Amino acid sequence: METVRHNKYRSPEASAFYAAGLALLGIVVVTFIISLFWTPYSPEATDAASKLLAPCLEHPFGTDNFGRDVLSRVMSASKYTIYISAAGVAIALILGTLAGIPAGYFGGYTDKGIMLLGNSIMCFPGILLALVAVAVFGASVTNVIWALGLVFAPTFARVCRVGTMEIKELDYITHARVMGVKPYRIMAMHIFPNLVPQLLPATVIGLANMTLFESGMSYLGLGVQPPDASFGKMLSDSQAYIRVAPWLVVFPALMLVFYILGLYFISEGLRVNLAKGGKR
Amino acid sequence: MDLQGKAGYFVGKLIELLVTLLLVSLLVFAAFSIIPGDTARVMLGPEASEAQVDLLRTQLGLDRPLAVRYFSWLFGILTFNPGTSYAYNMNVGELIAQRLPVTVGMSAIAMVMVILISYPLAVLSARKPGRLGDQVCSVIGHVLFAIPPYVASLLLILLASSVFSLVTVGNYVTPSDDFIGYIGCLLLPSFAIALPKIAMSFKFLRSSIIEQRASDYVRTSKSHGLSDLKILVRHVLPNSNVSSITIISIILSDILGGSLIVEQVFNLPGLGRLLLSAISRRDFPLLSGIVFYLAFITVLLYFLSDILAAITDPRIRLK
Amino acid sequence: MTRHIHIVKVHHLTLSFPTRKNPNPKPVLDDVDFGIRDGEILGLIGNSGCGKTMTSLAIAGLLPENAEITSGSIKFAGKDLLAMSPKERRSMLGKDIGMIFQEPSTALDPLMVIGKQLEEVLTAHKENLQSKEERRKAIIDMLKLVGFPNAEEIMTRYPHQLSGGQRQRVLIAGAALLKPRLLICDEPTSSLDTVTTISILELLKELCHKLHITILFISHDLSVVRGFCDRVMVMRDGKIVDRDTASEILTNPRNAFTAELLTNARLDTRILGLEPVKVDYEKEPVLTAKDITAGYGRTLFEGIKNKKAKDSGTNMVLKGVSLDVYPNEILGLIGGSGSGKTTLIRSLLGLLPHSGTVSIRSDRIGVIFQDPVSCLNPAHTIKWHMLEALNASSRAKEIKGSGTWQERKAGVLKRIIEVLDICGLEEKHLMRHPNELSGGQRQRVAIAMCLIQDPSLIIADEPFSSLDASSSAELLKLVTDINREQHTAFLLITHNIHIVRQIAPRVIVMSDGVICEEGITSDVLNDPKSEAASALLAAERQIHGSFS
Amino acid sequence: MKNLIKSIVIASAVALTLSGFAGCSKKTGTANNNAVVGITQEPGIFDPHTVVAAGDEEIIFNVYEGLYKYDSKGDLNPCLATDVAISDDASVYTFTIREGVKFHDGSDLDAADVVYSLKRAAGLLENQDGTALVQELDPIKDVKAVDGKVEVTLESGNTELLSYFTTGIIPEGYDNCQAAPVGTGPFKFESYNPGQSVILVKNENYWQKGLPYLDKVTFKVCADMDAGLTELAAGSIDIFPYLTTDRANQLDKSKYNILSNGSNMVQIFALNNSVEPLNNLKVRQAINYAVSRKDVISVTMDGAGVELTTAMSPAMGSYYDKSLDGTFAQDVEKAKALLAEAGYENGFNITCTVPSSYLIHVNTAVELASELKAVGINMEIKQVDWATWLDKVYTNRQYETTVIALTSSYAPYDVLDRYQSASSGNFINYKNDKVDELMAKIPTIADTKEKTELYHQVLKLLTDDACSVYLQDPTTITAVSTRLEGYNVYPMYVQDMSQVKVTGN
Repeated sequence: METVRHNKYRSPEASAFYAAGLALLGIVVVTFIISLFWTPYSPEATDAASKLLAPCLEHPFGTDNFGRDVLSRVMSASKYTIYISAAGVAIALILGTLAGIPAGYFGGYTDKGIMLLGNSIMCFPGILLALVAVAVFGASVTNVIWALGLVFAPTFARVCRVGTMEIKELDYITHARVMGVKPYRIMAMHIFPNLVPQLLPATVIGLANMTLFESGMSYLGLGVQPPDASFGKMLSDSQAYIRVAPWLVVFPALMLVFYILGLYFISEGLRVNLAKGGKR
Repeated sequence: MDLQGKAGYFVGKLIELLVTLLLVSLLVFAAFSIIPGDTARVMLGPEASEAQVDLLRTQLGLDRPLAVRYFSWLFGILTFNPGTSYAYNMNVGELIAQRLPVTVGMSAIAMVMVILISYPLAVLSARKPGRLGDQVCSVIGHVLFAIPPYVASLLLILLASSVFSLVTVGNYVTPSDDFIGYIGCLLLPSFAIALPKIAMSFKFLRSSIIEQRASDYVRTSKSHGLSDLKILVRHVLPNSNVSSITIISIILSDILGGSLIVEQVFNLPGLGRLLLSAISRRDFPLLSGIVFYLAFITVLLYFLSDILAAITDPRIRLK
Repeated sequence: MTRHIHIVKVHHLTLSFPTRKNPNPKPVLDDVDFGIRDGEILGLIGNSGCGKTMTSLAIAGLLPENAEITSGSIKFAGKDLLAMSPKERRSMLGKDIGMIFQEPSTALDPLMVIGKQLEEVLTAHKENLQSKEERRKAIIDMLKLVGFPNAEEIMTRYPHQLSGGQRQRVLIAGAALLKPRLLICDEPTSSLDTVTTISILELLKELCHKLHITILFISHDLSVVRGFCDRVMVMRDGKIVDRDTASEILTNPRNAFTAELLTNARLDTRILGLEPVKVDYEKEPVLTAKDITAGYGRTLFEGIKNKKAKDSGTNMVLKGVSLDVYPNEILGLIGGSGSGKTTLIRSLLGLLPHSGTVSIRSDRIGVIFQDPVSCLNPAHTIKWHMLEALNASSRAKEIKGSGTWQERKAGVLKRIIEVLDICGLEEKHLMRHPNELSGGQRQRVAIAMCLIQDPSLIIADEPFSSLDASSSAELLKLVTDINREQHTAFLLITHNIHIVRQIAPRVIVMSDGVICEEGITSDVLNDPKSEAASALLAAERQIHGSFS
Repeated sequence: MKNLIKSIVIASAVALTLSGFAGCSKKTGTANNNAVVGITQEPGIFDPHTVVAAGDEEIIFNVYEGLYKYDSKGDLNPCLATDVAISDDASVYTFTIREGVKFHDGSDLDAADVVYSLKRAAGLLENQDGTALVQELDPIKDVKAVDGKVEVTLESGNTELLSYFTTGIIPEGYDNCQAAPVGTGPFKFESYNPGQSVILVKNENYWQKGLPYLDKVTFKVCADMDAGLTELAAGSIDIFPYLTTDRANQLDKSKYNILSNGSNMVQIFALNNSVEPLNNLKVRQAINYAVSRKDVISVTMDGAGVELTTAMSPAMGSYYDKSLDGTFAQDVEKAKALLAEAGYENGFNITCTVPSSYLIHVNTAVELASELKAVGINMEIKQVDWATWLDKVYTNRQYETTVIALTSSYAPYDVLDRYQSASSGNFINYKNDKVDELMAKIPTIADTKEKTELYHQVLKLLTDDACSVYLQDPTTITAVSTRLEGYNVYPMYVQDMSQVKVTGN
């Protein structure tokens, strides 16, 4: 008698989340991909003669106070948003995994030490730490990525640590230890693959949160630097024109919210599946 | 309550708190010791002579070894006397104390809003999960979650000023002058910070209540003939509160961070603006003071939430 | 009130879970029709998902909101329950109908002391016991009745401060507090060990007689109804397939499905024709453990505390345990829950800091665990598992041999398939993931992983307890086969005394962290010297009595 | 029940929010004899002799007065002195001190106070090390009181020094100006709340009878121009200087008068003359031709600025050389040709380090980058904070290009001083022996006409060398509430509140 169990459980609720999330995210990602090859105008090209034009045929999203095409800038801003969040999450993920799994696996002083460091980092309100880091090392895309990566690493470390502590109690890990598999191999080959289902929603939500932070920093002028476009900077620049040129606020804000919301929906879908699949 | 049995737990947490604070102080100090730029030169401006700059450097103690500076800084900051701001030429503690009402007030009001709004909504939503009202709440929650607080602030300002023609920005009144006015001018910015957190807290509370309602002891209580309301008030809510304590402390810390940005939009004289000006002026004592005390508040919040959780949950003991 | 012969009469009850997509699904309860006689203990037996819990919930009025009763009626003492308002039905709960559930560990609010939770039963039904003193007295009386001599103290305890059996008693006290006419017990003993199970069953029987409470007893295990239930009903797929007196059902099942359930309830090893091998006790033991003392550290100052505890001999789960395992033998290890079996194994495997010495003749010992779900890594294929086991062993090089990469690979694969074959698995299983295998197959993979390392000893920790009867019987055969053909010694931890009796020539009985009895199996089991061994045997006999 | 709870929740939320608006709509500063001025720079130094930042000067202009004082037309008038006599070789200045002036602490002004103040500014007090606090007063050798007059002796003749006697006079022996400023100005210092406001109150004993009109002036710190603008729109600020036109245009014209005036500042696209390839004259000329000053002004100031081609603002009157106007009109082809001549036909990469706190400079850099791209120069913008900018760019000169505004001064010598090769202010590393020679000669000349001629020569040399790109003299646009009148815009970084009075509501 052979029973076949499917661990790839899909609930209809999750599917709805996926659909909504992918649609929203798709808008931003497609914009990003197109921007790699083509933008209607150069996003940095100023044109004093056509300042603050309302949306029209030549400029579907209007122009800003430099006469730059907002559509082109929104397209190019999506590039930084995606690039920074992806690179930052990658750093956070690597650091978090490298710290969290050993902490959870070895426990004791290793755990205490690593978690103490992680907790100390988490004791700073996130944006504060990122701001200070950028203030110390200077505002640039690279520094923003590293700062955000550092700020978010403890979150991933926690996920890994808790997951590892659960998994290491399972029989197959004990079995591997009894068989004499080396600890690093247990962590890398036995534990890590089983953390993926938990890391996946954390990663997606990390992308969204990191985008929130990045846009906040850019809004304060400590993120992406002009003339490069980023949603946060575009929004802070357009604040002064919110009454006379609302399109300067609307389009970047919409794209930003689409991206974050899309990611939230996807992570929600993953989470629902994980919860329902876990119950089996 | 068996608090004596938890004495060990409390002591353990206290030690953890102290060690964390020490590490936090080291991080803060280390960060600011590597800031590029010569503080003395910045303070005196470009026209000052090299001799003047040297003199000031000595006066500020910037020529002492790093370890000496760390310990004297640590001592000062722990005795709430973190030194004199380079830029403002005032006691840092005093400067921070002046700004604290804005940041703390805003965070407190935002927190009250989060609880007042998310709690009843979560309870109502969780009564009939999956119904229209619940789904509408959840979708709105997700959207609110995705709007950065400063964007929400912009929209709120626009809404308040153009639709309701109400003055919303920059009329900060100190609490000692006019307490009602003080609360009043912080309401809108607090609301902007609170919005995503309301969504977060709603989502968490809702799922926690749903989870608790499905638990075995609720079934037991039902079999004992208790009414739904009684089960909710006496069993479901206390249990979901225990699991919410940690989330609430995380939300509080997020709110504290969020207020730093939102006060820029509303032009409020809070810690965020002090922080940014300290950053641009290389004001080391001020910067480190702000960062340390903000972290200090957060550490304390986490500590208190641990203690609170330990008091409300009889299961927690020293592991 | 008039007395009815049937206190509950369930009349052609049909129940289903309609959804928007599927408005007419297969009913969960299909035309269920039975009565519960006043004062009897009625057993309702069936596999999980057969509808026995839904039946009980329907009587209690606690059905999930999406459940729909399409036809039928339920009468309680002559009153139609389904015609009542929700409020009326609720007022009956606790007062007329009491209920207890399977998981005593989660069935009590962790934040509330026992006294308060019990008091809620009284305050929920306002007509009873107005004053605080009256209520307190009623609770103390009931707690004493369910076997708490220290009732006052228990009232101030939190659930987590009680053991599983104690919690189940508290729940019974809560359900019986208002002396309901009917007590529904939904698998109340499934998560308890045998000794505790017996005591709970005795308590329920006592309540039935003393307070004249009718009991509907739900279980998946046919064995517990022996000597407890008056009548038994067997359910399958939402239908009642068999009903009879308890003794009739146990001795003379008329229905094929009942008979199958009965087989599952016992594991008759005699039918397998197992024959233990001869063991030479003069040989050097494969494993010698001397004076093992171990416990679980609790603080940052783990080391210091451990040392102190060792000196005083308290706080330790294991207190000076010594044992030898001889080559080619199957050594049985039995003991109640909390006797220190698992801690002993972990110490022997070197997974737990302990004092005393463990010497193993070969370099590796294999291990098989109880849970077939977590014994394999869900992320990897069976082939990966086997390779991992092979690479970890000192024999990896030897098996791989020399030669080209392909040759070595082929050699390894050949060896893996060989071992799998021994364990009753086939080549097609190689690329499967654990979730594509049944529980028995997974345990086989776990054994194969041990075997490929060629160990002289395999420690098996209750490897059969989570499997159905046929799977465990086959597995048992596999273990004896390996023991005979590969000359591997086994240290077999189990609570099933029959198995020990059948295949283990020597047995160790543990209790409270010490070995309380040790010797040739037949001697120990026929004439137990220690109190612990006697208690274990007595409880086992009460449940499985007729088979031994 | 459910609906009841819901409506209560909503009602209480609405009530909370509304009460908040009610609290917010209470306006401060109206219906009284006070005024609120918005400032964007945090004030920090209130000592008239150590003050460096323009933002500080802005406030204490109302608290301290010097022997001479500028008016809103840029003319230098006697203030605490009634008269000055300058010796022929311009090495001795003798001031007659005004009678009947009282300090804020109630004491009378006399020659001893002036001597103390000037000595302190020039670093000549006994407890000082000789370094002048006011660097421009360093040439002073001695100050003494003679017959109630004050005689100032210089190390050598200097005809350019009178404009520096605007430095504040404080009571004799007083050394607590930072914490408690005491001067003779129309307003007394009341309090300073860092990051929030500086409050000044009326000086009842001001020597100019009838002035000032206001009882209280609050200088309120706004995070930036946009924050100030929102406050202005909200009515919590009466006066807000340094707006851009497009922002000013958003204001309600019935509530605010928009005043504009040249700021006498020189916004410069500074090129570091000592780094490759900017050490090449042709490259610098090419950059000058590549830039459209009109577009820069259009983008950054919405047209409110005066195009500059040389190191001085036209506001300097006759010292400004009109003949240089239009030297570098935008000519992309010529720029390309010049680059090709210099060997950079394919352009090159440079960075522009700008202080992030100044939106106008950042915006200028953005516009410049776009324009330079048209001639093949890729300019990367690197924003740094003010401190780093001072350190890296200004002091250590480790940069390629930057955008900054050189602050206003009425003294032409002061404006051109930084182009001497040895000057500490020569952050563009400009070096021309002829300029050095001319600049050394000017202080010794008494004749205005001759002096003017020499200044013109310097300006010509600077333009010929294309030492940097001079962009604009940005117009100061100030919004003043219609309830106030008498506010004069200065072509300097000061706010004169003495003439302001409340007329309406």
